[in-house]
Amino acid sequence: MLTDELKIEIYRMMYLAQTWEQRLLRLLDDGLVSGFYHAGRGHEALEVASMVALRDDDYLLYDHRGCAHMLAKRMSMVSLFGDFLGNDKGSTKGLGAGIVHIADPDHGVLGQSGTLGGGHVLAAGVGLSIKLRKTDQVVVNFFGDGAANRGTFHEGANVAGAWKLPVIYIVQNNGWAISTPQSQVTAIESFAERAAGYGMAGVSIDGMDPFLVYETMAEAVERARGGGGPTLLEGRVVRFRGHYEGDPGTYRSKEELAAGKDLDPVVRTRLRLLEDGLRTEEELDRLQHDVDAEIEAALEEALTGTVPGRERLSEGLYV
Amino acid sequence: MLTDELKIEIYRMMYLAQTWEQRLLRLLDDGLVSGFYHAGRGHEALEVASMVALRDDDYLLYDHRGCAHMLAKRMSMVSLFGDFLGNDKGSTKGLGAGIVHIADPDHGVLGQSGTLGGGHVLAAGVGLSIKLRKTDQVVVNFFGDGAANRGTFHEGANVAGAWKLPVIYIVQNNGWAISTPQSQVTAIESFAERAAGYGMAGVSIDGMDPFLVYETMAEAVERARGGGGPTLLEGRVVRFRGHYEGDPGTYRSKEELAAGKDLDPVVRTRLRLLEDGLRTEEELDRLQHDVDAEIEAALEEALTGTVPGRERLSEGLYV
Amino acid sequence: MTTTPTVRKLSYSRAINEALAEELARDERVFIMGQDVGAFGGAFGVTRGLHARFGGERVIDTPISEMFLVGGGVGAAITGLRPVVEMQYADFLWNAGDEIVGKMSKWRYMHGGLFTVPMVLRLPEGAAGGAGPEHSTCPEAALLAAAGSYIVIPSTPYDAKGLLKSAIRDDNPVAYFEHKGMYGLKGEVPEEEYTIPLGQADLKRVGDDVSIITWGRMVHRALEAAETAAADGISVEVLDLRCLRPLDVAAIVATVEKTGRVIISHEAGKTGGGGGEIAAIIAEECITSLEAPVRRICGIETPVPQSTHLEQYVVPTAEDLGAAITDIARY
Amino acid sequence: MTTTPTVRKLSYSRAINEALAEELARDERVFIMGQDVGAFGGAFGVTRGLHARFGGERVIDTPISEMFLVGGGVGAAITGLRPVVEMQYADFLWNAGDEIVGKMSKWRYMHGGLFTVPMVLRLPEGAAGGAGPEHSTCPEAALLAAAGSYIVIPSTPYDAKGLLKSAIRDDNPVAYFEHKGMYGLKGEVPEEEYTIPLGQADLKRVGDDVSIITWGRMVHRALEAAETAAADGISVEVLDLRCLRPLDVAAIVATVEKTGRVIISHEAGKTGGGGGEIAAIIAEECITSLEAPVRRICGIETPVPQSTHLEQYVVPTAEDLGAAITDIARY
Ligand SMILES: Cc1ncc(C[n+]2csc(CCOP(=O)(O)OP(=O)(O)O)c2C)c(N)n1
Ligand SMILES: Cc1ncc(C[n+]2csc(CCOP(=O)(O)OP(=O)(O)O)c2C)c(N)n1
Ligand SMILES: [Mg+2]
Ligand SMILES: [Mg+2]
Repeated sequence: MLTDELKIEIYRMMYLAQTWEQRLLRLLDDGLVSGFYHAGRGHEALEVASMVALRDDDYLLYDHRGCAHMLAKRMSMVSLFGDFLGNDKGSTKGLGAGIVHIADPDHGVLGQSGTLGGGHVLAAGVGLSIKLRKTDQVVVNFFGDGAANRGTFHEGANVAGAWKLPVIYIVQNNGWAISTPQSQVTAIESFAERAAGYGMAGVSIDGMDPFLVYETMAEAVERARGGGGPTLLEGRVVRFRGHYEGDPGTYRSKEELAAGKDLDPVVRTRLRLLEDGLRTEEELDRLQHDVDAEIEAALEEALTGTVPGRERLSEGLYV
Repeated sequence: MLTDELKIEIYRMMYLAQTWEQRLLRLLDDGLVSGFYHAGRGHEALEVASMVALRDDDYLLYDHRGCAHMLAKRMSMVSLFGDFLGNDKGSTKGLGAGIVHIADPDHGVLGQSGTLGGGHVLAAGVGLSIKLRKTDQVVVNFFGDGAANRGTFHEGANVAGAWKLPVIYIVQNNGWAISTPQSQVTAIESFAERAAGYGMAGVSIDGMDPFLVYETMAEAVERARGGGGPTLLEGRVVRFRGHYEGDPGTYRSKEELAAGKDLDPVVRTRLRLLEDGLRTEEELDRLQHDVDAEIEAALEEALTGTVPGRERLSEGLYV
Repeated sequence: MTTTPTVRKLSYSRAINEALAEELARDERVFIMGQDVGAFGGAFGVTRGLHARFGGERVIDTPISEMFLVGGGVGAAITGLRPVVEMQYADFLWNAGDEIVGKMSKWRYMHGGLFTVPMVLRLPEGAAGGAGPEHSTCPEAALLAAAGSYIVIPSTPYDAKGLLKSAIRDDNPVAYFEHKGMYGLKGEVPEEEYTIPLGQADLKRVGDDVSIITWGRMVHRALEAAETAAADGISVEVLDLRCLRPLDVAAIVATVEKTGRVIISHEAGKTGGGGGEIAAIIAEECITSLEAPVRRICGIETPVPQSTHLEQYVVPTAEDLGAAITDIARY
Repeated sequence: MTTTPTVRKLSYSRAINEALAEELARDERVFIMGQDVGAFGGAFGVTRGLHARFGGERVIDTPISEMFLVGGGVGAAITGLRPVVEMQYADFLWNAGDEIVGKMSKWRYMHGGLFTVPMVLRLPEGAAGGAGPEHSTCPEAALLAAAGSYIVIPSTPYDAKGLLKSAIRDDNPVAYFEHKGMYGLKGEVPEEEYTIPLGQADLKRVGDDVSIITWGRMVHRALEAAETAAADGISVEVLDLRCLRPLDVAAIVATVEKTGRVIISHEAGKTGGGGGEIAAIIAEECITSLEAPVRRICGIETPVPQSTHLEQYVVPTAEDLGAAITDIARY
């Protein structure tokens, strides 16, 4: 049930994800963080609210679009910063590092396949594992409209449907795969149209509305835990920034982008909380202020980490 | 249009395919033909009638289930026998040999991927080639209910739908992949349910009825030639024999098999032609007798072929 | 007086089956999946009886979805299970290339060692009976660069059982290649439980003049050739590597230092087969012990033809090896 | 008096772009497909401008479907077109393993030579800027066993252009590896049209004492090390193989016979990298010319870490090569 407290928590986490990412981008600008980053700005509602509907022992295979899902799955911010800084404060102790290979077994964060869509089949295997171990966990696999067209989806979804596995496939449909619009490479409007072909529940929703996301997700989770099988949940979202930092994004019209930004889930959710009288301006300001402080504290600690030396290059290769 | 003459031709070709295969099985028994053979008995209506709806310059990527599609695409029986005998009368001059890698560019027979489902993406590429070359050819890709679950299907079908390519995917649904029933590995009843997810026309028909197959196929071909895009055509068929010769087939109940054999497309089509007064018993007997003679003549010629020597082992590897 | 234990003979296929049965019984986290591995017993009958004994949740029939087979195995392995995945043919590893090389082999390393991936991929390989270019290869060398995974290739029923049990118990992923042409091969397999550590080569025959370094089915042709050579007074040592990773470099160096004349032999084509790696190690580590150039006696460098008539020319024979032995011994 | 032609300098990336443009213009059967290769110009900008000039039917944006990219390319190639397929990263060849090894490489052979498969796979490879384990490898050796396909790895803008034009015109399939870290590298490229035959190694530096056999980006580190060694009085020859298939065995043998001291160097990890094959050929063909053991100076044997801090240790440096040169020269 979507209680008022949950609504506040969802807002808090969305604000946190947005602000955390802003801070990360400053580290990037300062040259402290290396490598590719695919900002999640605009995807906060979908990534946060869906994760809030999970338990700690549920599994997550995240995607490359920002870190909101990981944050909402309760990964430590220190670890996340540490991963980007490539130091031993990170979840992977500076060995993996960067968004692609962050992980946190204690919170069910299983990592990511850098070849997009690799998670589709892993997720089905995790679902099978849950079924064989007879727990009531669920596994969530995030991916974009682009990665939805990898053949791995077909194989994973088919098995998940046939064996009624507790898998939730969340497609973050922002309409673009780098510079390629969905319409140019896919005949259908909504990927949810593909669910029936696998005997899966399929639903397409406004992914900019966190409360709708939460409720849809809660249903999918209940179905999965109850043995009712997998769900393909499409959230229609907007990617506010370039594909990666540095992408000029000239392929997308200014109008399209502006219209998308009008739907800012963080801004609009704050307004909703105010309108519904759940919190006052001051209360939300204080909440945000606390989050800001939390982020700074986490960063400060993460910055004390040490980068691993050359001698650790092969660490973790074999048991 | 399905004229009376076409009906007779379809029957003739089905009878030919069945008899040709019987003859091949005798060669197998005699130890003259080596290797794996997956008999097509029971699939004649689907394989023959669909191919009769094509032109010589249309393309075929066949599957491993018998040879009726190749025969109906007008491949020479001498070549086919030669391929199984592994001699220079074969289409591949004894170098490929066996059902897996028969080919005939003059009749659009492009070959087969021995890894099942490999043809799904090749077919999409052939469709793209037709579109780019601006001809009005079509390409047909055959596969079974088992191979339908390869990820290649997703990638090929998605592109075919998105770009409206002239591809016809024909799934020969006999309900079994070797010993594994469809229901155990797939949630849906009909693979045609997957078509909509790719923006493809999808249709599931009785694949034991050659005239229905022809008419459905003719529609799909017309759509494809006219730029209307791909079709997923499922024919429900019955595999009369084991998966391969030598398969005891104990996983399938006697009742299921007996019920299937009652639907014998060759036997029932003959009856229909008689009932509809298109031909008399004698006329059909004569037709069959002529076909028998044709087959024997072809085999006789094929048997005069020479098996390639060791020195030809690497022939055709590079241009 | 001690009684000699009766020596039991088992086929290679039964030895694998027994290893699977014992590990399924020993550890409830172990399960098998693959195409037709259930009641049907697998395309080559290797899993026969296991479905009846352990049920459909331990021995699972899958769809024709090789990417799921391997990737799903990884998913199960990182969440507490120990999958043994059967590919119907080893050649199909290419159908799940990224799952094997990018996921199974790298998941642990690239996630900072936070997970283990205890899984075994069973890969029936080799030319046998006209299965053609896509069902006849010995692709073990394709995984040489896939650090993170072990590569095991047993040549006898004894090795097959002992190595498979170790592979299943190992916390690293293992690609286990079994030659289809050896399934019927019989050999001694003790009643008592045993395991063989991964990474130890085995001297299948001791000799002084020439070393054949080999693995998989070629071991038997090497032994045959060694027998023939013995009649001509040439003493041949046959080193069965058994694993390409972990690789027993010490055993390679030892045999080279002993005989100074080396033939490397495998069924896969010479170029890009595992023999290049072995030859390179010799050229680096013990070249000064050589009395003759290294020779590779390997399969043809073309896809394997479908026709059984041509297929017979694909794999080196004991005679091919015999000629090489005579040659190199004279050098 | 003849005027010296003005020498034009182009980047590696522009040289590839020019080759593509010229071949698109020359032969209407040639087309390009890949992810974001259209108006966006490709993930690394290599196809920039081609969409504007040749239109969306010659330069095609595809979905994220690597099996279609390669398998679809094969379908187009056997029906009369000449696709040039761009994979966004060379590592993704594993996502289309069967399409490359089983279809692109084997289709012609296994169908009795009835078809040709004239296609080029462009594969941006190598460690550059923290792209991690799945976007940084040099997997060219994975195709060594895939007889039927050629393997081309240019190291300079001149070679990149000339070899790509030959690859596109060749009726055999070609896997063409271009190192991401070289896209910005400038070099002389004539205005006039030229091609470079596939299968000819190139002596990038002539020397007497030590040979470095190498390819791809390592050529430059080898040249740098050679320069340094020259100051110490060691004369180093640098042989750029340029192609692993067709392989210029004669050039390998010639340089070994000349210097007797060989270092093989590539960016990929030593085990399972192409260097094993080269070392094996030397051990077979010209071992008696060697004055010292062969040495392989190669990348680390782990997946490439994501962190740029660790990534810098992955690829051998000119200093690593320098140390090996000093060592081997003294042997
Ligand atoms: C198998 C594979 N192909 C291509 C890429 C390169 N790539 C990285 S992100 C991306 C676009 C992804 O688009 P989408 O899935 O819609 O996610 P979004 O970036 O829009 O969130 C591509 C093509 C990859 N990482 N893996
Ligand atoms: C990629 C791949 N996986 C597995 C096989 C082994 N195999 C050959 S036929 C077959 C069953 C095919 O079933 P289906 O597609 O339904 O066709 P049918 O035999 O019923 O006509 C299998 C699993 C293969 N050839 N290729
Ligand atoms: Mg997207
Ligand atoms: Mg079937």
